[in-house]
Amino acid sequence: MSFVQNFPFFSIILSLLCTVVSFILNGKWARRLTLFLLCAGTALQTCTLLFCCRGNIRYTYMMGHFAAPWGNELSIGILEASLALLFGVVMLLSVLGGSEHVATDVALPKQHLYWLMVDLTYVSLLLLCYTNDIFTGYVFIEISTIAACSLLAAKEVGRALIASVRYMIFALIGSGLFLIGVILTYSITGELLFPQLRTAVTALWEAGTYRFSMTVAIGLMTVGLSIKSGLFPFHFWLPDAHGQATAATSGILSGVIIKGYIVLLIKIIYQVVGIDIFRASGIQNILLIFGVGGMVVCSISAIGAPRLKTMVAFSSAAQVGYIFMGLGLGTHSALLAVLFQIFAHALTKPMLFLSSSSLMDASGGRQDFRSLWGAGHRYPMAGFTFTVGALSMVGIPLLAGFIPKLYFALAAFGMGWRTWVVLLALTVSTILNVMYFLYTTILIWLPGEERTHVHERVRPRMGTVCPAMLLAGLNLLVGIHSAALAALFTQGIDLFCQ
Amino acid sequence: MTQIFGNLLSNYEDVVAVLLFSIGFCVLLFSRNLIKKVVGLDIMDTGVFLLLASRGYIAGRHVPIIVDGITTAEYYINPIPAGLVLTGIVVSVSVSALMLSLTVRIYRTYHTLDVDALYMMMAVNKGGKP
Amino acid sequence: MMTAFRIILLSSLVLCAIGTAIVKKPMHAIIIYMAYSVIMSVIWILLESPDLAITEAAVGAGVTGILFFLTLHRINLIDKDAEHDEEKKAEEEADHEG
Amino acid sequence: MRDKPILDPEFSSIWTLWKNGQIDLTTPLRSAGHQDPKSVREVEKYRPRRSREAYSQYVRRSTKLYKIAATCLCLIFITVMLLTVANLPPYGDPNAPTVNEVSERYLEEGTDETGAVNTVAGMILDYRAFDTLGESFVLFTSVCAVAILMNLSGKRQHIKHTKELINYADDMIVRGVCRFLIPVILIFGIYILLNGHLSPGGGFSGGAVLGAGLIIYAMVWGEEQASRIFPAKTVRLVVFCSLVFYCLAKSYSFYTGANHLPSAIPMGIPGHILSGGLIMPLNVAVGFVVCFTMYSFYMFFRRGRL
Repeated sequence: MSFVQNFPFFSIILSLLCTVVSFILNGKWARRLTLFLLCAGTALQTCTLLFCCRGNIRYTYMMGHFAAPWGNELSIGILEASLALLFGVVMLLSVLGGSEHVATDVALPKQHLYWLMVDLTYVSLLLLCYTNDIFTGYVFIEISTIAACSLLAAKEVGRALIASVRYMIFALIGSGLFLIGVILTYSITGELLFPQLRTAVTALWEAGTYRFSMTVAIGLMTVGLSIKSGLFPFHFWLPDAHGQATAATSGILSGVIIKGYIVLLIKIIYQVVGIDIFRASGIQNILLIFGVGGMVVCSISAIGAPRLKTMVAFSSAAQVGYIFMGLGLGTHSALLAVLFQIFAHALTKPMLFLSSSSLMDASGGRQDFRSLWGAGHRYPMAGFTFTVGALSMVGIPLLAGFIPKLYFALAAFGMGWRTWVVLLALTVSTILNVMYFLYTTILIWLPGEERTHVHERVRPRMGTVCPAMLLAGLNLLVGIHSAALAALFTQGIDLFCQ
Repeated sequence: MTQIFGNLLSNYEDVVAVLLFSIGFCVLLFSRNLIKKVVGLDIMDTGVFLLLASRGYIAGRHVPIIVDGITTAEYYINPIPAGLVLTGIVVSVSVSALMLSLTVRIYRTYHTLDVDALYMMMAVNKGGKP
Repeated sequence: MMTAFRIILLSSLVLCAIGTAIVKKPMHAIIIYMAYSVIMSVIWILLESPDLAITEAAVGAGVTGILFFLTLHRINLIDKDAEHDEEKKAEEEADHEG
Repeated sequence: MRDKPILDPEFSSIWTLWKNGQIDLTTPLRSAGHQDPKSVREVEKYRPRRSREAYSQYVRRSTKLYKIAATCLCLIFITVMLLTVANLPPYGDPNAPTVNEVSERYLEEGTDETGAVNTVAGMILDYRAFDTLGESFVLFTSVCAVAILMNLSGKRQHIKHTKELINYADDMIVRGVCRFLIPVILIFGIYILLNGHLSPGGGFSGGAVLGAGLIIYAMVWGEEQASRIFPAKTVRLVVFCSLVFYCLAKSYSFYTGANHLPSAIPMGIPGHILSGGLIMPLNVAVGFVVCFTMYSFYMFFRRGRL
């Protein structure tokens, strides 16, 4: 066994230890520790990814002295490592960019707890990527829920508290449903680890026993995770939660946390249930319809949103719709598009939230559209990054947001009625995106300083601008070098879906 | 139909678990008071745990503590559900503590526990200032 | 005999759950919930899981109940504070705005 | 601007209600910038607060809609779940799918492999130890979250403590009973904590019992007295040390396990108090974490700091 294979485990234990150490540090040192942890995690994930790519392998890592059906396990492959790498990078950049806002929004004696929660979020995301055990998945879902809620509530203004209560209620319904799905699965198969579950589920499905319970169990797990990731009919909590938080939290919540649940759902669909049984159970079409509904309805809500961050948060709900549409198609090329969508959205949304906060700073701390008039002239760097993000979300070629749309369209061909639904939804959603994102972009670049009450230009704060710029650069990189990434993903998917 | 009812009767413990889960779910959805919502949440969780534990129970077998050197698996019940429920109980108490502290904070700011009133205040105050 | 006992316990469990759902006052709901937890811990014993029984009795009936009562206590304190304190209102306004 | 009346039929249609979430009221501000500066200033002066009455009517309507939807959801849910329960293996069946090679091995070889007589303890602290590590971190997370929310040493310190009218320590009955009860509770807690690998109990139950004992102490003799015995620093240090020990001990066993190295920890003779390898120290660490977590919950709820 190569030493590199230990790296995912090291990153998990390292983040757990950092969490505990942050508990007795002050805010400043806890922040440094978080940054160190995220950098180290990124480095370790990069090594793992390179190792997996070079050997073209996917391996399981025993957590303890007991092999698969008896002990816990991690499963590590190209997809898992690249997603974990992405989450680490995005968290690092949003934390860097949001530090200054954290310093003002979170009370000083509680800042170390804020950074501790960031560490815990990171470890739960790593686990959601790497877990090979469904109950471990549940435990870390709960950690990430509690951590996300306290990241949100750390702002301690009334609205953020109400938003976090709402978030908590929906998230707990979601985890309750997920847990009951896990229990049903366990009680008819007797297994908790993914590979054994897969064998048992396939055997049961072919034998035809307990088929109804199996369908309900799969459905409950899917619904639970969709509620937590803000799929359309259950998205009520999302705009408030993502819109009210401080900039770093918004970036983390919207960029990575909802993706963590989606990654777990992908693992469950492809590794526990198997895509054939998932298709046969009929849940797939429901996901497709809700995904498409989310793309359209949430975009319409975004048009009606009165404030900038709420609009960006509604756009997140719409983008989650894309991901679920891809899961609803259920082919390998659709999974490829879903991965691109996860990448594109994770790289774009924190950038949008960071630059929105900067634009708010340039408009006297207000975020209604009237105050934002011409904000780009007062804070050109933030205006630039916002524009890049908006263009990427709309789907302009050369930027990351264009690639998943292309792949979704390609994946939809030859699927009967689904082709038309997907193509129509893509068109409508793009038009709606153009309506709200380009409207805002034009608004912030319009001349006419006399229209607002703030006139002076803002001195750009490097701490916020540089990470946003880096995210824009990564965005461009993904947009231009999508072929290399596609090759990586295809290799990963082949290993993942064996 | 008769078969379904027969199964329900023989699985009475699971039926109770599902009923408890549903009652908790209803309290969570319909109750406007935040504290009662948390009570509903706890009931929902215990319903899930009861379902899990009753799945591990085997009639006529004993506590999975190896006594008198009897190591035949036929003598004991399944230990896995008990372990999972133990984890679940701890998760549930942490979550309710968090919800209750949120409740106190909200009451300190808004002087109400009524969820609808809270959402209304939030929405009325919308627009304008960030 | 054991089955009858079991069924009585389970039905009282359901009754307690319905009770928490229909009572108006949170205080009453909490008291019923604590009774519910005690019944639950007896059921764990019947299900041959004494570990769970101990945990449930200490956590469900003990600590969670105390936390609920403390929450109510805090809320009463806040009400009393609000009656006495005028300056708090100003802060609350600031809270609303911010 | 927001001159669109709230009761505009088109605006308050069900479609809009639904699309905006149950009571999210979002006003289209499409025409935001298209006003001349003068009128903007005027509007700024007379910012129209949304009328509360109209709004509460809107809320009432959406609440009704929400109730109907939620009732349907609950009914469907109950039906589906009952049907599912009818489709599960029979209750108490010795041939259920859950009774498979996994639980068999836990029962038959658990004592030899983990050294614990209590199979549940062996399972949660050795076979599936990672879940339990996560579980301790759930508790830790939530105590930190409660600290974020309830800690009053932060920026707003405005809650004034109304003087407590009842002093329980002056009450003879309460004092007498607690003098007797608290040591018994603590000793029982320590017993099930240390004996977790031999008899029912273990870190979580023992820690919860110990925590309950500490809470009773703090309740009767007052928080001041309790925090004199367990100052915030001590609590923090104990939780820190236990979690670090837990992480390091488990990562040692995970690392050796995954790399197929032999573990240097002796198993001892099953049934003896010093047996079970790491299980007893881990139980103690978990017990400390749980105990002080419960105690900190109490303290944070009671007086806003440790």
